[in-house]
Amino acid sequence: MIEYMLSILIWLPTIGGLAVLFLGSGDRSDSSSAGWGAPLALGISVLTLALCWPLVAGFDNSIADMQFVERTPWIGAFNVYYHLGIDGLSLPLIVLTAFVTPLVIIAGWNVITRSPAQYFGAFLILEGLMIGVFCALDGMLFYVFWEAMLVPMFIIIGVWGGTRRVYATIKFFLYTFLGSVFMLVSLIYLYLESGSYSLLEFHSLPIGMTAQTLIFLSFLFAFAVKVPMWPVHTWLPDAHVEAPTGGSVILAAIMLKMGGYGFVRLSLPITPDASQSLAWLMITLSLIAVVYIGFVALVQKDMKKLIAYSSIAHMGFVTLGFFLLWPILAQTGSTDGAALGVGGGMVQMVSHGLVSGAMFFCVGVMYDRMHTREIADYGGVVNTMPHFAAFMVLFAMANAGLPGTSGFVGEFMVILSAFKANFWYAFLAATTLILGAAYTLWMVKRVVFGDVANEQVAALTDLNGREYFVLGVLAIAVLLVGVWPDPLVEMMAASVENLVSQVSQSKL
Amino acid sequence: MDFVTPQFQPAFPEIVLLGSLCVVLIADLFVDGERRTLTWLLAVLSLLATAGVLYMAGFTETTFTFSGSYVADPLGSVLKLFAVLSMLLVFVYAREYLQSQGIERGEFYVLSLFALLGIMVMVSAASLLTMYMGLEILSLSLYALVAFDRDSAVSAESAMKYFVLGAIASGVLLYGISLVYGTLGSVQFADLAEALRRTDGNDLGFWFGLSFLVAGIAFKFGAVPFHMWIPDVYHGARTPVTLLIGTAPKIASFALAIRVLVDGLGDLHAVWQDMLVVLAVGSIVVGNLAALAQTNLKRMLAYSTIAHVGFILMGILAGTSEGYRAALFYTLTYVLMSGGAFAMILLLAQRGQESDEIDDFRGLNRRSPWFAAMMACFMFGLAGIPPWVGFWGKLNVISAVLNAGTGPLYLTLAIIMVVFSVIGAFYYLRVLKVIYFDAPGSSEPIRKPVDFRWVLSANALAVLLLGCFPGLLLRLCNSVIA
Amino acid sequence: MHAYHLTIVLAPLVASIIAGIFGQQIGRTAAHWLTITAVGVATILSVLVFKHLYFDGGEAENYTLYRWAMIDGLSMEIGFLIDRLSALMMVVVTLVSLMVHIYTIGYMQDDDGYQRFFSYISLFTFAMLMLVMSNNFLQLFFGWEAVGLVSYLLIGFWFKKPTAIFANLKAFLVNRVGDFGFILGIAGVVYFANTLDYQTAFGAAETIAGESLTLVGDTAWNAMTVICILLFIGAMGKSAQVPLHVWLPDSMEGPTPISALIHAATMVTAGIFMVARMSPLYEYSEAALAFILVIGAVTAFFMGLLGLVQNDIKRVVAYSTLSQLGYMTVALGVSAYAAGMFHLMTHAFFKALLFLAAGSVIIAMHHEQDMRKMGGLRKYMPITYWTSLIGSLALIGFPGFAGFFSKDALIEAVGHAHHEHPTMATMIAYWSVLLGVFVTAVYSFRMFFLVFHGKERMDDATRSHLHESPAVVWVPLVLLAIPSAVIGWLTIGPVLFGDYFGNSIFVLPEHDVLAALGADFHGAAGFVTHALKTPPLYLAVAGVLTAWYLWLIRPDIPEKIGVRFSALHKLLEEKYYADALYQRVFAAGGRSLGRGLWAAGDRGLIDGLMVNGTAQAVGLIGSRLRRIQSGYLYHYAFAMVIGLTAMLAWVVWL
Amino acid sequence: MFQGILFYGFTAVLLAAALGVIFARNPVHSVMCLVLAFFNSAALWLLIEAEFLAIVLVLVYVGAVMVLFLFVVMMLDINVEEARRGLWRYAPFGLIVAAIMVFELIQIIWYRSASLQAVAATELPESVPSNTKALGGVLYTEHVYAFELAAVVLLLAIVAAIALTMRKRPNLKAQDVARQVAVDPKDRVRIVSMEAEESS
Amino acid sequence: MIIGLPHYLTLAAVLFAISVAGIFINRKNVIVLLMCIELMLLSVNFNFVAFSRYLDDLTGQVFVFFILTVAAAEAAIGLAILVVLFRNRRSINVQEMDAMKG
Repeated sequence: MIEYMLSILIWLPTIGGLAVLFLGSGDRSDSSSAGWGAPLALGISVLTLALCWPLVAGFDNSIADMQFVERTPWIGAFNVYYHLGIDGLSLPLIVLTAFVTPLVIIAGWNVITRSPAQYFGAFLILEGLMIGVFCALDGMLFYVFWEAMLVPMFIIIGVWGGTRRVYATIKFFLYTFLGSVFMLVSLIYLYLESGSYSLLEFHSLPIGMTAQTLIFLSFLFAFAVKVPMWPVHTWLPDAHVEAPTGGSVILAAIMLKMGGYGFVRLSLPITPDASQSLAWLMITLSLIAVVYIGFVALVQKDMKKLIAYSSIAHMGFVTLGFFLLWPILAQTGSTDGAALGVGGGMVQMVSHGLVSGAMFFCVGVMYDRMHTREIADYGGVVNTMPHFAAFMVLFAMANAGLPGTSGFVGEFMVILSAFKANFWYAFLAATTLILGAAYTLWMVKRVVFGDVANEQVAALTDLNGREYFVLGVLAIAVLLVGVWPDPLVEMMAASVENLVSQVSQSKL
Repeated sequence: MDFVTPQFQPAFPEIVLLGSLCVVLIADLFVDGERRTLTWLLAVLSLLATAGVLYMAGFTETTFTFSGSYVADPLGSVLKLFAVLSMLLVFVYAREYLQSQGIERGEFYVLSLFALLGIMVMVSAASLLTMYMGLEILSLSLYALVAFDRDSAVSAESAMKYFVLGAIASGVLLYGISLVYGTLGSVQFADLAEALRRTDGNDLGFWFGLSFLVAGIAFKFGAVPFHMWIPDVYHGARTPVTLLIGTAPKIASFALAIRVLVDGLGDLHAVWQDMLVVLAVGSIVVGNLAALAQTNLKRMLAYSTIAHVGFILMGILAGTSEGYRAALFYTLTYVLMSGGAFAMILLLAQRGQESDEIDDFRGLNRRSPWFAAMMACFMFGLAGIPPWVGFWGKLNVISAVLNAGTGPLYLTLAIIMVVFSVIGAFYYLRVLKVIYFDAPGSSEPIRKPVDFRWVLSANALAVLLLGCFPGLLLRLCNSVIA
Repeated sequence: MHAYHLTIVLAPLVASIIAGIFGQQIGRTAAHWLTITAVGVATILSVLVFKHLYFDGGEAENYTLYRWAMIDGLSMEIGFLIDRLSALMMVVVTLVSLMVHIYTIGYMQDDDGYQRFFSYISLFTFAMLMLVMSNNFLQLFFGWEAVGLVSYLLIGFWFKKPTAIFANLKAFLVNRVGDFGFILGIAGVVYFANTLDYQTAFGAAETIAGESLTLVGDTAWNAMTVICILLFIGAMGKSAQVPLHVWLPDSMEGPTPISALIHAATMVTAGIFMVARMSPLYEYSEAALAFILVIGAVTAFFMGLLGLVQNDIKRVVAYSTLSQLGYMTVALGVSAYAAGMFHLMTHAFFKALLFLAAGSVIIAMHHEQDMRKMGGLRKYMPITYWTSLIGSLALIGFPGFAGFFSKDALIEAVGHAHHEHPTMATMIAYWSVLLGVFVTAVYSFRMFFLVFHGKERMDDATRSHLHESPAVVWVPLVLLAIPSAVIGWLTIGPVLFGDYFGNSIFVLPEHDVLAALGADFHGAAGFVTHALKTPPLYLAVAGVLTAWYLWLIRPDIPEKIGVRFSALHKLLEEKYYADALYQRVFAAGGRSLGRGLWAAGDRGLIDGLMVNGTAQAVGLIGSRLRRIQSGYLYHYAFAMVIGLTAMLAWVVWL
Repeated sequence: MFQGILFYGFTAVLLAAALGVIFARNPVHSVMCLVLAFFNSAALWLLIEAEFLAIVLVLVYVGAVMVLFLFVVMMLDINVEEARRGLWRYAPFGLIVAAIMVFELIQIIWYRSASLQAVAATELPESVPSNTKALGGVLYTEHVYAFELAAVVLLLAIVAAIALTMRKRPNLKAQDVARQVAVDPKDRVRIVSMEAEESS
Repeated sequence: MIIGLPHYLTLAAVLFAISVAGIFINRKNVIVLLMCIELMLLSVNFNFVAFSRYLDDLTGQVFVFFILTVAAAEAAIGLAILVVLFRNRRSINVQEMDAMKG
């Protein structure tokens, strides 16, 4: 049983999602209830989360090797294997995925009135596919999960989204699709070179500099779009704004992490030398994301857009952390501190998953009541929704990277690491302390605080039990990671350090 | 002059088909009334019989007969089997539509069977002469089928266009054959290959003949700039006919290309590769871009066909057995997907009216989530999104092209392919957008015969399942092309 | 002892959480009893810890509580360093906090957010204790930011007031600017020492001082200077030093107990404490110390001047706080950390007293804060009057009161440093602190006279309700007045010239001005008599007299001066235009930069040109291509023939 | 020499007739030109000793196919003047492309193809006694498969032509007894229940 | 004046070109298009006949035989389509055949 744990985690939600699609769609005319779909979906997602426990319990933190490995031939003609396995880089993200999905389902419980079964089914399928991405050790398997993921998300944004949902979802789909097809070309090239699609073999495959550069750039395009990095980020605000709450949450919490995960799983180990020669580019783009996007976020009038932009800025830390190795190497002659950056990036991913997810939930709570996302339509929400306001402020603070919340941990580690690379990297990165606080809290000020702005705000009702539960669980998670990130960091430390030592060796 | 009675056994499938075709033809004379159930049944039975014979004959090793003008080989058997199967799909999908439109006549099935016969002849052709005869059988029946609805002006118009252009293409092809015959002294592929091997292949005479041949093949495929007939014919023909043209003849085109270019003129690979590069790139570019601007689904699928043909040609131009396999795989899966897509148009057709505008699919998800999902399977399949089977086709081709040689050419081709896949994804997504995101235009439930619905569902699920487990089909393709 | 430490920290936290989350359920009374009990326990235990360390000669303790994270060989831990420095701070923090808790019962009794308020101040106590008890930079930063958070929450406590929620955002952001430097400083420490632990980092101080860092061009900067200045930028934010001082006056939008607790007594002194704590680092950077000195001096003098023109009673106290923080900073700048800490301690008491007294006045005036509408309150509010007088005297450094000892010692130290190593910085500092004494005296007693003496300028309705505040308000005043009066007497010896701080503060021998002063120190009484020979006392007295003359005898003169020197007056009223500058340049500038980037970069260039532009271009090509498909048979045939001809041509001529 | 004169003569007429096909104003003239072209071709084929094909060309093509053309042209009764107007506008362009193509073909026929030149340079083999007999010999043996396929093509042509052109006249007034018997009253009479109209 | 293979081939080439030119010069009458196609096939036949003679190989002539057969069938179907077209539209003008485009 335990040896097939990863398969179970992937296929339980996927097949469960299909089942929800078919079983749950029974009564579409009754729009007030979610029919069978929601309870079934919730059950499956909770079960998935529960099944993460043996994974975490059985995971050996001290080694960097792949664990829970499954490997059976899938497509003999291409030497493609159904090859799964996790290490410290993937496990936290898997747990995060399993953790967020039930919350999304709960959050959509009575809110989604149109084809709820399809909605919940799509999320379950999405969950399975996302876990698949994090588990896949075969390049082709990885790619299949990677692409297939777009489909449910496309539907989710397009069907249950806002007014400009069609533009947003098609933009989202094509943007990410365009990014990833280049990765496909590289994967094929690597396959032709190595004779298999095994990522682990790719890791040890010697590749020339030109090829590495091209591969790196193609990976970069795929992952940069997903992360998203400046300047290929513009799909994200649109997608977020138009997506339903659950969609935004999953998008922000998990899907963006795919990009970051791609960097550590593919880009860095496969093309270390190209990563080295292009680290300046990555760092530049990351810092632009932090500073430029910070300013852009400041002036957004739409809450979701603002949070979306803040996501981009936060993800800038992730990519920054991943590529600090080489400047550190150049600066100090050793790799000390690089693992701090990579680890910081990883932690930042998990944290951002929680925090941005929570922020989107918060916006969703308000949107469900007011049906607007414009900051200007709000004001003084605290007067009518004090409990909600408390959560909102907490998550806003986490978003601003307050110590004691999860938002701080990754940023702190990355800034420490960045200083080792170059003072100015750290300097620019640390501006997020100011900018992040500015855009988040300014929004909070305009939305939450102040006197009651209008009658709609006056008519707001505070959180219901369902929302309370979702936000409460997230709040606990945010605080827990902030106060005691050690289990999380320890889970990934060995893998991160191994990655750094592996990457610092040239492949030429 | 010694004459040995040729072996008829390898050609048994064709003989069975021709025989049963005649039975259908005659039986139809005695069927009265509006409905042609008996004809349909007999036609389906003849397909099943042919398939049975094909299957029983097995995928043996290569046999020549009829003085070397007929070849039976594993590749041929697979192609024929798929052609028969796709024709079976056509019959299942077409019947209800033809009935409801009041144009169900026995000739439809007879002519379709003729077309199938032509395809099978082409697949088994071992000489340019038989290839030509097969091609004409196929083309002539298709011309007639396009004009099949005698009361439709657009059908007649598109048939006329198809006919004139097709005849020109045959003329061009024949001119090429004559040059090849004149310079190499034979029309049999084996002899051509032999003769080419004796020369260094570096002669303008061959190359000229080759150019004409490639033009003819390109027309048959519908590759740019020989593609102009495709949109109008697909659009103008009644949907079952479009369905037919869009599926099985692609197998014939593939056979034509493989037999002529590879079996016959394989040594001129370097020359035809360059030609195919232009054709393939042009097809991918023009097909995808022009499809973007379409509002009619049939027309859009027509342009998308052009783009897909580009991919098939890419596989062939790689010039390696890997490439041919990829092209084969692509062709077979494409037939499966486009057949389903056209069947979706049939699904929505109501009595007396076509539903071939993209807008007719509005809100399908709310009318029938199941069939919306099926359409999604076809669209994602055609767009090449994993895990649908179209992805593996594209992957296969790209892989073959990258592996065909080093140099920037192949990389450039690969990049063109992937970039235009993305552009292509847009118009498939637009269909899905209409299906999933728009409000339905009519709330009429979808009523179709149970066989139609089951076969269509099976077709769509095949697109998905073959995508999840492509190994079987890949292995098949690998086994028939050494 | 470890259990004590943990209880000290956690008791307020638990109380805060319960009061915050279950406030509605447990009710108002339970909420304040809970939090007061918790803080009271923390206070008692802090005193016990203090006693253990000082009177019982206990050893300083430095231990790890738990590992926060560990990666790349860098162990990040949460732990306590309890030595005499932190013990002193713990006592001050818990004591003031306890007073404020009690006082709040009265001050906030009509407020809806009663439980919330108690939750906040308990949370603050927790955060501040985490800060002072930390044994590492991580936890220090946690506390540092956490007090900022609570400050944010408390300034915006009355969230309906637009000014309040403006002020809290401003406070948080300005603090964040400081934290920006602070975290870079921490990163610098980690870079050079590869640790977050104080002791290890201090141990590496000499090594760090030998390193250099290239920031701009080829100029190598001393690593220690960079680190220290960066850390001090954090202190500038938290302790409201110029130019990051702008948030503190605005923070007076919060309820008065908060002003006392956070914005006078504790949080703002965190920067001072931090520098004292980091003395082993600062000692190795002359440049950083000089920087601190100048910043402190500028703050001390110029912020004091602003107190002269304010009419809001709390703002006067706030500017006085700024100025006093400047004094402390100056002390740090001359390596007289103990003097800074000493002033911090005395200031905590008398400034909390002043704030609470001001609050008492405000309660009495029904939340009227404008001094021009007060006057003659002495007879209505005797307790407040006398305690205010004690506070004011302490503030101006009247001999014998707490402030006298600390301030005088501080000035002495600066003077000594200037005497020993005269530099531009020390000169500026010396004159600033000297003149500052005069200014302090003037604004303090201006306020005192305006509020308690002179004509009763309030309206009749208010006057009719004037009475002394309730016991929960005046008891803390009295309790704070006692230390304000006497704490200097009691503690100057050990704290300043004894070895109270022991090795928790490190001073290089050549910097040790206090040791030099200590040589002349002969008990508190002697210090008082010594003061008679020094200018500060006379300056203070002169200041009081000036205030008396100008605002009690001839109230018309200040107005005339204001008219006469309108430019200067305007400058002071506008707070040197710092607020306006920041508003225009940073806030508005940031927003327009953001708008510009968004409009031009994101929407224009990336989305408009690159993304949608490409999409449109593709679409355009598509529709153009469509037109080629003309529908005419001859065009189709033509295309085929052209294609064929081209292929032939290619074969023939290539 | 004599052969040369014949060749050029027939060729000249053939080409002129071919041009006539495409430029004639009246479709009937075009058909006639085409017939002429076929006759000349047959003559040229005789020159090159393909007697059987020459005969077939005349018999099958001229005799059957061209008559069919003529028949259709007559039957459709096309407005001649209307149909041929504007012809010359596009002629130059078409001729230029044609000229380029001819130029390319001549390049290889005469100069650029070694293999073609090799074929052309071979001695003309002895003529076979009977071209027809020789053809017959291979047609039913070596090419029997193609021959059968040709039969299929013809069958197909019959089926297709009939399917396309033969039609039952829909307005034919013939009686269909079966349909009359099968009539259901439901299909003919609709009972409409109407609300009684209230008088106002 | 020896008449050789190139002469026949040239004749065929010119015929081919004339037929091609005819196809897009003629914009009015579909029936002429069909005749151009016949011309094109004739040119191909010339090629085959000539090659057959010079290669001394009967296959070429057999090929011509089949081409003639197919051409006849083709003409039949072409004319049938033409008739259908004419019935539906009362015109066989090529320029009016543009119901579908784009």
